[in-house]
Amino acid sequence: MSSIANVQELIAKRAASELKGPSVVNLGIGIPTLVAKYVKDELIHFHTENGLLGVTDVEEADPNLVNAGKLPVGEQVGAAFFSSAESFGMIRGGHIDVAILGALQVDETGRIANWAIPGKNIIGVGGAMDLLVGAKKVIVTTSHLTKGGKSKLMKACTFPLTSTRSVDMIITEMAVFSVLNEQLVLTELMPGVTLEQVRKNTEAQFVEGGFSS
Amino acid sequence: MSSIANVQELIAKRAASELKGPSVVNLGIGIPTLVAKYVKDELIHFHTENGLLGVTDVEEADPNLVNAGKLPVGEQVGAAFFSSAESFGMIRGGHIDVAILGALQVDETGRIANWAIPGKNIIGVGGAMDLLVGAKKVIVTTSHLTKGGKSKLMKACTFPLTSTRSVDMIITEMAVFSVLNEQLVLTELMPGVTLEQVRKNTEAQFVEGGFSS
Amino acid sequence: MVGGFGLVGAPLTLIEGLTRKDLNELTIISNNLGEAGEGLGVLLRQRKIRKAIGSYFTSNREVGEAYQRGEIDLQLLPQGTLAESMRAGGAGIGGYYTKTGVGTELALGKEIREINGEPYLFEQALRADVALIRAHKADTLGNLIYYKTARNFNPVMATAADLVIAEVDEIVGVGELSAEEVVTPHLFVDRLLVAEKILTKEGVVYR
Amino acid sequence: MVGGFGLVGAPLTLIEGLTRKDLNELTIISNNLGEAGEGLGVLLRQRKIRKAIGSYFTSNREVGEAYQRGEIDLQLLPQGTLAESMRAGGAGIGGYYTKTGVGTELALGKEIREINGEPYLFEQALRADVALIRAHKADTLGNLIYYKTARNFNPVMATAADLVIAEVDEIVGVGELSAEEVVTPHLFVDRLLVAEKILTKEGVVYR
Repeated sequence: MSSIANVQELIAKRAASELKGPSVVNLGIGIPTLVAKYVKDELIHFHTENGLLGVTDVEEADPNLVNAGKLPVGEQVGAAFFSSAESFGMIRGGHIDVAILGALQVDETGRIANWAIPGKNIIGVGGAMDLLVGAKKVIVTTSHLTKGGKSKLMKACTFPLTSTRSVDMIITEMAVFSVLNEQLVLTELMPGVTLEQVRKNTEAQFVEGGFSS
Repeated sequence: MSSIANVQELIAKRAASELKGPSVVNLGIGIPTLVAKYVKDELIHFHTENGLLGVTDVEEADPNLVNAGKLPVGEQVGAAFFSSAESFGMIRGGHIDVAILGALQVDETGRIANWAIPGKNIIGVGGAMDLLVGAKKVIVTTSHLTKGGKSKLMKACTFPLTSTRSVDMIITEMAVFSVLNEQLVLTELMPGVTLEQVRKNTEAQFVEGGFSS
Repeated sequence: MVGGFGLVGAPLTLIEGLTRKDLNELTIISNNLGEAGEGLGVLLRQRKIRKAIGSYFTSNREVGEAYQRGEIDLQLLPQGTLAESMRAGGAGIGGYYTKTGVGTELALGKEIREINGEPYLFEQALRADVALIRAHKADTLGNLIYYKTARNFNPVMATAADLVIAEVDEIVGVGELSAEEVVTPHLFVDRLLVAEKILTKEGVVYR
Repeated sequence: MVGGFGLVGAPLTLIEGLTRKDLNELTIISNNLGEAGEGLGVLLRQRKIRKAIGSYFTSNREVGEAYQRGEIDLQLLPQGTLAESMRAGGAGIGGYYTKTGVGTELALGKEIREINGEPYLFEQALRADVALIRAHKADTLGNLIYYKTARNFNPVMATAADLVIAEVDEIVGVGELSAEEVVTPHLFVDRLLVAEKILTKEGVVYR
């Protein structure tokens, strides 16, 4: 398999192909941030929870124009700025069509853990819990395995859950899963990956959908 | 006693003299609306709950620039417009220094009834309840007597209360009362009015403060 | 939901559209029901309104008359509670506690909770299937700005309905509204139309 | 309360003032505690902070270290809950119900209520004695407008403290800000000062 960067781009590109305008999309930190550059549809508008609808690629970095990962971004023609209170009103209130998030772990009902690692000094949750309860559709993008080679798609998460809500889709460098009735359904193998490889590298139970490799 | 219009102007003028800048003042419908023209202090800013801080006298009537009584008003230099949700956030949140309200009845603990008359088709409350719980200071301006000659300052209100909160001051064409520890305290006789007249025309029990006529 | 404070900031063209449609048993959430025979007052005369939720029906005396005749249900809320309940509905808040109304007739049947030693009333969020709102300018994406006190309930209603239709004075190109001054970002707005019926000094006219 | 999303939109001049003052045992409500040795991170190193309420302390690894050493109390809230609790505190709402966090570790000890068949968490309002905020321009009355994503928590904090001090790029004359574009009306603002320490592409500098 290719380098980490290549894997991330592969996943981001696949996630981008799920987006159809008109829609409002919130991108999380990490792989999700990479999704934007593969989106050409002008009817797709990116929302960032720190207060901007209409995020674009950065042209000239402005330290006061950043996304939720505090990276410099640009502003689309037709954009709007607003406060954090209004921004999370949009999120909780169901006004975001799609959230693309990263995950540390996914359980076999499609619930994710992406905000805390027991025993580590990571004391932050940010907007992850809000996006999970509020976005109409949630897509998770993540590498299939941890750095240590273990499956991130597990029977049960060992890290604290971000929400009781199951996500709608999981995209890794090996496969794409839909979550139907709190069950993972394999719907697609990524190029060059075999069903056997996915089985071997996935701890979570999953159903094989009618997919094409 | 003079005409109704004169009585109202007298009360409004007296109420105006209570205001000291810098402060933010909300004026109710009726007599309170008349208060503004007696205020010259530029540090007094008028708020109207339908969404404007910086109400002034109307210069040229604009049908889309009105106060809470739907009367045309003007906009001060340095004004700001906002939504009803934000406006009542200001009111409930304690950001209004003084509310001047009308009343149908006042009880002897200083609580008022000003939104409903049993048996009459008056089905409206507007912002009265919000102003009573939120404004730091509430001044009531009202004629001392009903059209039928009965005292509006009563032992107990027969109309439904607007709030359990006592107002801070009551100004009529006969006298000024402060409310201290839920008790009416007569602090001032209006010009030409005797203590005996106030006693005779006031059903509510009140304490005589150290006033000058 | 129908925006406006009386006729000020009310979507008069959209309301007229409603009067021409064969719709009945409507529940209307609006501060008032217009004036007698104007704005939502026309729908009232047509008996298309089953229930109204608002704060000040007094501005149209026909509302009280219809209520006495049993033709309409009314739910009266303090104006701040009306606005806040819509704000909650639009922002994913299920309900909230306010001091407004505690101890009054409008608190009857409502839960009271003490918070930091003071009594508060529980109020539920309000949402609607459709919000008809009035703004000043829209860009073609649906970003909105408002005009003076015609803003009132419109921005909050824009957040609290499944379908949001905005009637505006003018539709401008994308980029003509400053990103800093947009009041209602386009994600809240589903449809736009240009107002044909407007409020002027001479009353309601077709333009 | 201290505005900003990390250093973006943080009142850096006011924070520096705090570092020079003999204040201790502070409770800070802010999304983050700055970065290591920058912004509120300086106050942390000075051990002036007893407790912090925020959503993302991860951006300053020294927060976690201080927490492990028992030098600081932390209250972690989802970012939307942090913002909404301040909004409630500023708007006279005692508490509210949100779905965010239901069923997670952050819901431990919090009341759950079912509304329309779905579980919600009760969250209390947040208020502060003082809010230090950052805006772009103020007029001399105290009306404020903001700059791009430096807006973030600043407008909501402006509503939720007894004393609100705003640090701005520029103070302009009354009338220079349009009444339609003011984001924070002057009734929320008590004091103004012009920023001396600002965030640039090259980091935090004196201007």
